[in-house]
Amino acid sequence: MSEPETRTDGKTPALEMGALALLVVVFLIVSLVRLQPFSPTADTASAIGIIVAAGLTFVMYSFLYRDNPLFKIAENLYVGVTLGYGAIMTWRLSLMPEVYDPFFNSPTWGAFWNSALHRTVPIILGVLLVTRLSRKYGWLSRYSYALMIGWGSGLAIPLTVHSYILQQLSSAIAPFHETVAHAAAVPIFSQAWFFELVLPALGAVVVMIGTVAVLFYFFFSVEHKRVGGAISRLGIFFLMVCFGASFGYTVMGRMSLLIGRVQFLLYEWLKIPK
Amino acid sequence: MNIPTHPACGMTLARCLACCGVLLAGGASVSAASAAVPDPNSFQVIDLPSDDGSAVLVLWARPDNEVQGVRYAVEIARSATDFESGGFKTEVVTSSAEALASAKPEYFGRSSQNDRRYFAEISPVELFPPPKWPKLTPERLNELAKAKVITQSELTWALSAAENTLAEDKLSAGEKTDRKWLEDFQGYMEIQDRLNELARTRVITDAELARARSVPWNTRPDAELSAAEKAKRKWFESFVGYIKTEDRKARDAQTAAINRATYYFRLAVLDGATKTYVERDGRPMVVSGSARANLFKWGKLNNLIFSLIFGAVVLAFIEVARRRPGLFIRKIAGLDAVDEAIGRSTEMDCPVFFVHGGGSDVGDTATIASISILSQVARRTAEHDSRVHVTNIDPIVTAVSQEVVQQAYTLAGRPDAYNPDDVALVATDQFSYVAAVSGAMVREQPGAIFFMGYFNAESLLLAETGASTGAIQVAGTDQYIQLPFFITTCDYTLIGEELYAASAYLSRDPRLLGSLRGQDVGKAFLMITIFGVSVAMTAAVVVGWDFTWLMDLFIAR
Amino acid sequence: MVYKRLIPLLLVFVIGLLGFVQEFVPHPLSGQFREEMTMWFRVIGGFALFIGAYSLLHMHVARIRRRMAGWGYSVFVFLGAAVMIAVGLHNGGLGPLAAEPQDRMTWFKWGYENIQVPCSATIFSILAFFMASAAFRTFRARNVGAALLLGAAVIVMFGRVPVSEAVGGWLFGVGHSGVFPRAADAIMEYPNLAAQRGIMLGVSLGVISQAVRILFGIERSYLGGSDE
Amino acid sequence: MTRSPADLLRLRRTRHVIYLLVAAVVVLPYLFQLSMPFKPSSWAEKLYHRVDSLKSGSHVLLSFDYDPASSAELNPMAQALLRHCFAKGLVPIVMTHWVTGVSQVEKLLRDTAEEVQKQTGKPVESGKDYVFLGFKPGTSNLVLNMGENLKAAFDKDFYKQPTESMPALTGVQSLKNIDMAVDLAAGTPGVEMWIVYGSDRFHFPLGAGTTAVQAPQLYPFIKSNQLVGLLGGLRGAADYEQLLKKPADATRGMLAQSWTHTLLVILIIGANLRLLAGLFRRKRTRDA
Repeated sequence: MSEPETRTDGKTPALEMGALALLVVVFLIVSLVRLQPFSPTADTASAIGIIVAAGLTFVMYSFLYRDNPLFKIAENLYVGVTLGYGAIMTWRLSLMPEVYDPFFNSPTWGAFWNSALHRTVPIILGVLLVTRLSRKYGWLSRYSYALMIGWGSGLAIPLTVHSYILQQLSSAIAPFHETVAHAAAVPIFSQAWFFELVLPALGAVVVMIGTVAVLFYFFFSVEHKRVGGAISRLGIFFLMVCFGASFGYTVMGRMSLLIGRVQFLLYEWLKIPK
Repeated sequence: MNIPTHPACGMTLARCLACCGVLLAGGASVSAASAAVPDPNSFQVIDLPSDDGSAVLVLWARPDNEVQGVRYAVEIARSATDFESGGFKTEVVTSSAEALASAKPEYFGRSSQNDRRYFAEISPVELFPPPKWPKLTPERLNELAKAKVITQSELTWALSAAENTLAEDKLSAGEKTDRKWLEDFQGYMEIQDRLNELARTRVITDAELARARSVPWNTRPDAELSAAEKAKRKWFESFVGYIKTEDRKARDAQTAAINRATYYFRLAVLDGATKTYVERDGRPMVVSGSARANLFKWGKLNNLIFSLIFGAVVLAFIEVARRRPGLFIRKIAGLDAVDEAIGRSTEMDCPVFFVHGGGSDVGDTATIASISILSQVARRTAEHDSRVHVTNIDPIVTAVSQEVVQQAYTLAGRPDAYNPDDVALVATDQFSYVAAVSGAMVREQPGAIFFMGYFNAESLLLAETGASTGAIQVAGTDQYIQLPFFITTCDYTLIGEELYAASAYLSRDPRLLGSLRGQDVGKAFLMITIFGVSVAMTAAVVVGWDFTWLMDLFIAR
Repeated sequence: MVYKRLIPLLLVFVIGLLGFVQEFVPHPLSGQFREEMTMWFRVIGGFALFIGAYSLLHMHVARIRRRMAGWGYSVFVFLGAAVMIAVGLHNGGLGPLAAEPQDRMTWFKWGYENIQVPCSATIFSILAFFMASAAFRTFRARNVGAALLLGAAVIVMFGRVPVSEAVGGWLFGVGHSGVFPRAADAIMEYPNLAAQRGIMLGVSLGVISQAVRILFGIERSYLGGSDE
Repeated sequence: MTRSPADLLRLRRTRHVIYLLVAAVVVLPYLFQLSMPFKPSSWAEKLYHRVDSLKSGSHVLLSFDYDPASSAELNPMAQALLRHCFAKGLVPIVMTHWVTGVSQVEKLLRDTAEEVQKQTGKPVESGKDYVFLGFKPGTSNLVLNMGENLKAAFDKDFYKQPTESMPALTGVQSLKNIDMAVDLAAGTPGVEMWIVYGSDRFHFPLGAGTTAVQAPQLYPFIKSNQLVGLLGGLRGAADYEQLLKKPADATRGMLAQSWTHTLLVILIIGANLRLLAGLFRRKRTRDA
């Protein structure tokens, strides 16, 4: 699939230009043959949609081989389209329901005054936000940020303490005495003793040592020498394992994205039977 | 064979004797049960702590000689007299571990007393709900049909639906539509019936009243309606929406009022058939209480204390750093590479790229850190007389970056060299950002690339493309899922907190150095806690002490 | 100075304090207050669109005006945006004030589903290739750290897919077919958890201390570096 | 690490070879269908059983916080979850925090409902058997408001039907009344936001499904029981399909997965062998 459909950029020889043109033609022929967009029975709009989508897919992949005019076009078009889509969605989901309707679509005067009372200030602040664009009046936008960022920071403190510090702290502490309490009854040197006490306890120890070592690695006020150096090296090792692990774990997700595209091209563009 | 049982407590005589030692005389049932009745002085009603005023707690002591599986009846009334008139509700509590106060440490704390008293959580509004709008009765429907509000056929549907009390899933498709119709009509009538009241309370004007009245009930689909009718319907729908929200506000107020009111409580022991009240001077004892909206969530006390102390520590160290500049900060690998990277791209006469993360947002910690790193990078580029390209995805970050870069050039004494178009918003969405930045990187062949801030999936896409251009790459993010990709594709990577430290390291700004020192104190505290408390708790378990209070200090509620 | 700096900073402090406090107050009023603020930010947020659109288009206008290299391509940005906004406002004939019709296709939906979606998905999927090349290029056991990195990566990568069970069974006998998955889980559950907890705790301290700096007007970069 | 143009050229060539290998390995399994047995991960099982244990009529809030870019991974999960809910007669309350996700989530929901309708013959209607609240801006604040009053936060559903008297929402006044929630997320706003602002505050069991990338980040939350279960990436989806006994796209994808992973492992090992060989040769020359 990644075998680029187009092979050229501005400066490369006519040969590659030719290849590019050829591939485009091949692509179009295949599409027309497989999807029959203009046959009376077909749903032309969606058929053409699939062709466009497939074409863009190939063009985007072509970047893997080399930058080229088609990619440049697609890239800029794409940037434009996302901007347009974003604009319309902001209108539909934010500006229309929150700003336009409450004033111009209010069923009763009561409703109108209600929105006037509650929404005037934020709308003014919204307008102030836009002054950011002007060098002269840009400072007015500070009132809007001041509000948003102030609120955000104020809220962030207790919530971070709650879910990232206390929660993590208590679940970092729990495993030890819980395993011990849990396995209090099991006879020593039995299989259960090993699997229910020793192993979990070891795991807990590893986690604790790792957590502490990593925290120490992020200690900035002491030079990492001698003992400190050793601990922070241990911290780095834990970090490395962690990074390796999440890299490995991630591969799966990324591959499935590629699989998603392949499925699209095979099932919807080439219409091969499932 | 049948075992003789005690008439009152329904136990075998033997056990009855054993437990309450009553006389064999069957008539003495009162005294028999009274032995198992909670102590009147313990029967009390308190407001449920740390809540928004929606419930009260009824508490009573567990009798020492409690009968197995006995049940307690909590009777709630709106006034003491309602007990006589029978206008009271009853909540039954079966004696069990869940009913004991010890089951809810967040309400009662951890006291040894707690497994000796029961509690019941009572939410008044659930017992005395606000009145519902009356359902349309067949009589009413007939009237409406006479008044030509609805047609005869509609009447027949409505009646069939009104009489049909089957559950939703037992209905045929036809019956379903009838019921739906009735529900809609009900809604319509509620509004119609309430219009006067709404006008009276000035929620709507008389004009609007008239307008609303003029909208007839009709079930024809939009397609069949004239433009005027369509408009009317559309208006009426949004009108109904408005009225409903108003109603919701009203209902919330009502609920609050119901909860706020004072209620009267009696407690009885249900013992087989007999019901023995907790009595005071011969009559069933009545206590009263009411729910209050509280002002503090006591469960969050540890959170508050940590926030305040840590905040204070940070501020204190910032002050210290102000007084004594030049606090020590350990070397951060990669930051010394910044100059090298910029220098090299100057030699090769290539631009320097500074790429903000796709998740950047001016309120985000990583983004703010990256902005202050940018100011340092821009400063150095200006000094090296080279160009810096800053790519953004967030308009506000763009604006801030522009100011920062301009300032840096001015400080470097080359304000003329600053070109606002070098700091640009290249796209407004994650992957179009990737496309745009990758394209730019390949075309402009930068000598050095900095990826700083809040990155999502774009991290590897950008860094790998950057790597293919042969540029020196320095990255930094606090998004640890993305760190592996920077680690593998960049020459230097700032890991998590190092990103925050970096701005302090480069700028040597005492405020940043100070708060960094504060954070170190915080980390020290965390390390000691994790280690110390784990050991203490484990020891406690082994020795058999009760250290739950220690654990409670760290429970997030 | 007062209007440009002092008042905004005071505003930050006051609103921040309110945000902080309401988190600890169960009283219904604090809930209502939060709802009100949410609505405010929804309203304000909508206006950010204009800044975004302006700064993006501004750059491309400049490119075209200055005839910078590849300026011709910038035209397509305007094309894409213009068409998308046009069909969005047209909204299948219902106009900008109506809700999007659910029952039928509009050209706006068409553009989204056939241009934006495939582009995003494709670019995202390029990661698959990049991970392969990045892994091949940099997973070399040059030192202990690197060895750990690549060891963990290989085990987890392999342990996550069914084939590893087949291989495990073949290597260690049918009874032990779960070896690789279990090894992968172990790595994820212990060292990985430890390191993440470490990073998480460190970062959250950083977040809090920054929030504090912002509230007390010590951190101001978000107001824009220069003052006037 | 300065690189000479020659190095860069060689790197580019190697890259192209690797890209081709990856592409080949992904495409081939689709041309030759094979199958491969595997057993579901414990966390997928936890989530499945949690959902499975709900009584019919319970309300399950499904927040599908992802956009088409990650639909390859998350759509199969969403589909499996919805199928499960409909099969058990649970009432899914579906929403999304991602603007860009709205239309595809709507499509997915409609298609799944129709499909179930076809199979069971019972009608599956919006507002009765499921609710689609659609999108509203506000992320965390929106969740907080839903916790206060869900019907105030969403006074209308996606199809502009008032939620106030919606049969599907009877008994649901706020997040406190829902029986369970599952968040499928591709990033932020996503699971962590739901934990911090949702389940932690309003106390409902929260399950999660994420792209494989996000998953490791959530391990601490599972350990601290802030999550009842987790589906990680396509494998997670495949696990759920297995548990449901309804193999679909995810299961099919696992094959390609297996091969690509194996390829990567081989590549890495190969690279390291080359490294070793290099060291060995250098040592030789030094000895000589």
